Amino acid sequence: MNLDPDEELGLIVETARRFAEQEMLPRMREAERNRQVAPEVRRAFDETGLADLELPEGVGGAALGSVARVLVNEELGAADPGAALALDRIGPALYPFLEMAIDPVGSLSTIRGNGERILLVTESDGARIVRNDVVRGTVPWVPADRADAIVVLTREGAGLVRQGFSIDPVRGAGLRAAGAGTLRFDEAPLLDSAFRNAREAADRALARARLHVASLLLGVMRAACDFSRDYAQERQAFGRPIAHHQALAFLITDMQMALDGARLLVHEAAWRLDAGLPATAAAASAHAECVDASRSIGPNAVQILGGHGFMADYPVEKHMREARALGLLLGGFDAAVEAAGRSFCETEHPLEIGLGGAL
Amino acid sequence: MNLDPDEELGLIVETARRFAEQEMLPRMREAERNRQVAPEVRRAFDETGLADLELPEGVGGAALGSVARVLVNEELGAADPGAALALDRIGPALYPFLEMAIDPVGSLSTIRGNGERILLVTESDGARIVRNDVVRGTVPWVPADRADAIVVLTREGAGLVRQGFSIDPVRGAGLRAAGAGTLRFDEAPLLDSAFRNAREAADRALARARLHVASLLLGVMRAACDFSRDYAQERQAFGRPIAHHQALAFLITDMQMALDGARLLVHEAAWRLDAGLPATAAAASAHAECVDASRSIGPNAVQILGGHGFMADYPVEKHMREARALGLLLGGFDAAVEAAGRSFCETEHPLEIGLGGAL
Amino acid sequence: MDFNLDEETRSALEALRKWGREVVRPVGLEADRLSRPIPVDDPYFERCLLRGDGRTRWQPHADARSTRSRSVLTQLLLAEEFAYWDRGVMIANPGPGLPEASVIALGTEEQKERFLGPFVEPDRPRWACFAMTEPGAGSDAAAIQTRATKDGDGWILNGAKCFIGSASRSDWILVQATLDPSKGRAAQRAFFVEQGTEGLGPFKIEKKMGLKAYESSSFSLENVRVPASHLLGGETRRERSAGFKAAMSTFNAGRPVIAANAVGIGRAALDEAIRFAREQDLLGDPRVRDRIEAMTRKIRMARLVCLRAGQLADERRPNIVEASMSKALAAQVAQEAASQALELLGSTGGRGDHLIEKLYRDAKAMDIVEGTGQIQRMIIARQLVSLPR
Amino acid sequence: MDFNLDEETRSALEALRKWGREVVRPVGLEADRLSRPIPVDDPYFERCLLRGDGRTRWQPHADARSTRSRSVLTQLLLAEEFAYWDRGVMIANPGPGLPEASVIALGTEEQKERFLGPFVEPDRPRWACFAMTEPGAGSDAAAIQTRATKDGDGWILNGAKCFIGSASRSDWILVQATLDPSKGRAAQRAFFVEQGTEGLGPFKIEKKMGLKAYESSSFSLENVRVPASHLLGGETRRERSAGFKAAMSTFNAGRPVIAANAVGIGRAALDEAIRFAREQDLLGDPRVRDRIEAMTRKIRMARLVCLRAGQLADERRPNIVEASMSKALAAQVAQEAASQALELLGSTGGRGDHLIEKLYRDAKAMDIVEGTGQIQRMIIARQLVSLPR
Repeated sequence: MNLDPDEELGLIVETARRFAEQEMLPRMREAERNRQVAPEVRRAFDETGLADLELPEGVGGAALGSVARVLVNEELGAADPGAALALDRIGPALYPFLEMAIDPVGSLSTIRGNGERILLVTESDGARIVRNDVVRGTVPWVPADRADAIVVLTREGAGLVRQGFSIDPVRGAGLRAAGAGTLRFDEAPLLDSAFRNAREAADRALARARLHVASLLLGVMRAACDFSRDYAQERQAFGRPIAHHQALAFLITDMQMALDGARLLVHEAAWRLDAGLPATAAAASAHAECVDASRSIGPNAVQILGGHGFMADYPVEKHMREARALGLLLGGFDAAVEAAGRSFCETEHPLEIGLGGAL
Repeated sequence: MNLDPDEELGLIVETARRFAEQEMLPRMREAERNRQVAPEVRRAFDETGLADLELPEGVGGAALGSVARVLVNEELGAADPGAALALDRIGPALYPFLEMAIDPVGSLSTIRGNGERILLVTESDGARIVRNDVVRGTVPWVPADRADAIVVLTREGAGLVRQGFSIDPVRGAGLRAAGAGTLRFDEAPLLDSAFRNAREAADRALARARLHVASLLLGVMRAACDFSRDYAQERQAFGRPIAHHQALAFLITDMQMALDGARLLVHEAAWRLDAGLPATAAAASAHAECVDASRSIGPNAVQILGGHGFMADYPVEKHMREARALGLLLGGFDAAVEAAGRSFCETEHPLEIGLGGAL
Repeated sequence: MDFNLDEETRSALEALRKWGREVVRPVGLEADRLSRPIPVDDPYFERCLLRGDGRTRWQPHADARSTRSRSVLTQLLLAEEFAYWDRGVMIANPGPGLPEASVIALGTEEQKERFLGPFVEPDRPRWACFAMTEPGAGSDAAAIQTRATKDGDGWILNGAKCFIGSASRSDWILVQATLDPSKGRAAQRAFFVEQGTEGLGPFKIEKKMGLKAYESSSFSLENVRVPASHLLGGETRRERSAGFKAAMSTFNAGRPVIAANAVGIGRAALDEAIRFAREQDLLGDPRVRDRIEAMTRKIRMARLVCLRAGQLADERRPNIVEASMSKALAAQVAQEAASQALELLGSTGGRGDHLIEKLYRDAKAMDIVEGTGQIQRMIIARQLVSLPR
Repeated sequence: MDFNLDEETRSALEALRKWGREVVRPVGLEADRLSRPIPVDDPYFERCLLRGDGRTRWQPHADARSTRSRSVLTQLLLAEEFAYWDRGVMIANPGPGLPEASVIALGTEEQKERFLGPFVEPDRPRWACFAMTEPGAGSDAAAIQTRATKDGDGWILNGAKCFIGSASRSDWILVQATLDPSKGRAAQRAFFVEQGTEGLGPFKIEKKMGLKAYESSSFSLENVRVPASHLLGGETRRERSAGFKAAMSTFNAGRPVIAANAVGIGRAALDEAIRFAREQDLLGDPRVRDRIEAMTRKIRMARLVCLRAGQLADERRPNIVEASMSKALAAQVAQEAASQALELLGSTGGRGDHLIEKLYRDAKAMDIVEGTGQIQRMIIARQLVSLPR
């Protein structure tokens, strides 16, 4: 047993961290204001190859798995989760291609070759598929101003939408670097659909999407924890660093504990996906935990900074907003809990050690 | 507006406090061990007249209302909630008599005259009324070893059961001074029933029963808060009273805050009942809050005492168990939340100030 | 016990509710959408004057103690109702604001006349503000560094202040400064600094996460010279000041007002959550009902704790514990209510144009202003377990 | 990354699971029902010996460092599984118990031979115990008052101990005492006191809320005389002791073991909750499913944090933060799981005969033993923010 990520991933994570710190972090307020990522940052990102992490080798990808993805996303999310969503043009929309019985290389080649921006939406977001080949409904918010195509994922399968939809820009509560819009389907025809007997694959695609979002949340939480902890060690009140007042020290401790625990859940679920083990409940539960933890870590980081935390001069108010916005994706906390709960309740001993050979 | 209890109740509360401190508190472990209250304590209680607080004047009662009840119960509960349940032979079973259109004086006179012990059970406890005049079902736990009669309260009304039931003693998780048993109905015939159009009265009876239990919980919580706070000011660690370590000081603060808040909810709901205002949601919500608060106050009081808290040499382990047991009565937290939630969701502005003239 | 409202309070609430629905809420949403404070010349402020707002409760030629004022309880209910419609707008309102109470209690007759006089029948919207907080001193008010040095008959002030409400639009700013930073609060004095005084400014309008309707500014004081008559209370004010401060802390009404604001914010989130749930037909889901029940219960509880602190203040009974509890509890409850309401909105909450999303950002400030939740707990713990300072 | 178990661990878990289901759980329930520790002469203990339990891992004539032992990770998984069936019984088990590690690391060869020797092939169930806690010194171990004074060639011990596991049935007790109470931990030494030594006792068996299967005792030491050879490590042990203690705190395995126990308790509550919910047909209620999901999620998280602390210990990497986090988190999670499971039982939980009700009482201790949740947070905060001692 080994709970640490494999060493060969260290280099990729290091690349992601360097890019995040050097390119994304210094421009996070600019990207938020402009509602988009600067072209030079986009170029630099493309050079890192991080967008191709999980793409099949056939389309020039590295064909790495979920563990690599969650490690990289934590780094990007720590700098700017909105920019991370914007930079990865395919993003979680990739997973239905990879997991479904639709021709991944053909479609993906086109999409990647054209540099298309595609989005993933699910039923819990408000998309509805009728008669198996037409999409209806409104998704009140997607973290994007525009898209070339939409992948619609349901419990039964998925398909691609190339026309019959529109995105009306809205202000956005957070993640504005990716843009924000309301997505409307108007009898949109579904392409490349795989809807029959694809339930298991759909589950796995959703699980991977959940971890994509959850790991960005890990990044935001880490940034909030780190920034507020550093601040608390600097800032003086009543004759000592505020971090040395026990109640605040304990708060910081509990924040770190929540983050470290959530991360292990994400890692384990990602490992399960990569190992081909049942992972949907683990991924949904890890997703729920990240949302839950971020709901307290975000506001607590602001609290530690006091009045300063409420101001845009410091990043924690952004962390709080971004975390809350990320937490609303893919149906948010409730959808994740519902999925995990149903699955856990189906077995008699959901945590028996050694069940299926693993923890 | 005045949030304080009226002064004329002060004397009654003082009587209850003196009785609780002098007669109940010193014998609480004895009563727990013996699974009953000592006869001399029972005699002393009867002399205080506290059992007759809410009885109509026609049967020799003081005809006081819910506010008086919750103030007295907090005092009794602070000493020994199990004994409080045992001493009051009629207890919450009184409320259906008072609120329903059944002859209260006739039945009550008999019951009180004979010194009968009667119990209240509800549908959420597991009692079922079929064909309007027969009771079936099993109540896994009632805080009593025996009873002369059972009042069955449903959403539609209530009735009295005098035969066709049995109580098998069980160990009891708490409140053992009142005994503990499993109550079984075997096609028990229902007397004095009032089942048609009695919904509002049934709601009010249940609300009063909820406050009866909630106010005992207030007492247990107060005892746990007071004892652990005193202990924390005495006990030294790392060169000062443990209460002077900020994290523990804040924990004590939060416990007190939870208690004081819960008490105000109980008081307001009791005032509503006495004022004839809509009170079922307020009472259910106050009940839920008391259960919720006690779920943390009980274990936290034990925590403050550390190893000592785990031992029967100190009262806090008993507080923790009694609170948990009290919290399971009347369907517990879930039933209270369900009732309050349904009601709150029926109005558009459940907390608008001045609605109906009151807060 | 009596939880009924008297007729006067009820009709004041009715009037405020109408004003809030028709005027305050839209003004607050607009400020949030545009991400800027309500402009000084916005017609809203003129309407405030017409409504009778923006005045001082000080009455010329009356004894300071006889100043008419509503009961604390009523003030709290109105503070809740105003914040229900928009807490940012409430703070933006014109008037002598925060320093008024200190000036009435401690000011010389000349100071009252000069600085509160214009607020008796204001000819235009006027503001005043109190400047305590500094970049390096928030919770720890004893640590302020703004220096007052005697200069002949007057004083020279040097320092920097931040998060000061309406500072750039104030006629005057009551500036807290220290004669000797090493001596803590005992060496602190307050000075009237009039707008336009040389060395005051520039004002930087802060970019806030929420409560955008009112202006929060930071500014510096560079060799700002004020006459001796601008020292609050004059040279002899010391004893009265100590008594005033003791009274302020023993019968505190400031913290319950923030608590009431927080209750109002929480209640707004609750009502919007119920409205959304009903429109989207979500009330059949027990999860949704449980959320609404928990929000209602906690907000109701916070309100009662807050009102109890107010009642004690009205009865001149010590309310230190209750005042701090109300503040700590209500701020927490409001945040949680807004967060749970946002959860209920789902993806709609991400759009950034829903009232609940705004409330989520607004609510956070309530646990920070007038002493963080941590500071409140320190105050409570001093009383409950004699926590040393 | 690899969350798979190796074959050896898996089969050890299998065997323990069978033993737990068939023997441990019934013995634990019986002790709880009768509210007394498992009697010394209970056949259960003989069965433990037959199973190979109750032995020392010390091997005569082997180098102390080569003592065979399972990886910490495997120990943690076994500790979780044992506690799943009954954590009280686990502590009641015979063997050299808590002091074993200290004796192996610090004892002289004569001490190992004399005190651990009988545990190599025990002829009957034997116990030993470590006595640190005192009525006035729990979390603050530097404050112990039991006094050791030199008396000729030997030592005289005076003091009182409490909450000592299996004390009255132990062959010997390793007693922590101080040469000078004003000098803190540096002046503390440990002494072997054999059962029956004059002045040792009487033993008072404590009445506990939970974990009743094992005996917790308080006792006093009144002029207890022990020879010089009973001082752990002899007069020269000081340096090794410091190194041992540093290692214990840098690569801590004790706190993760308690964490693993807590995980086991929480998991037992979870499984019983699911079983009850299925039997009563409650799984259609989203509230019930949400409870089960939250329990599962938090327990799984606590387990992973615990195992990570174990892995670091196995790799001889510092795990101070992780060890304390696992303990703080798992204890909390276990309590919450038991409480939520009890809620789910409803009135059945009041009967006092359901496993979940017992687990609710058992779980509480996990946040107290081996350092309360507060102590763990102090340890973590020292690392995270350099919280001063």
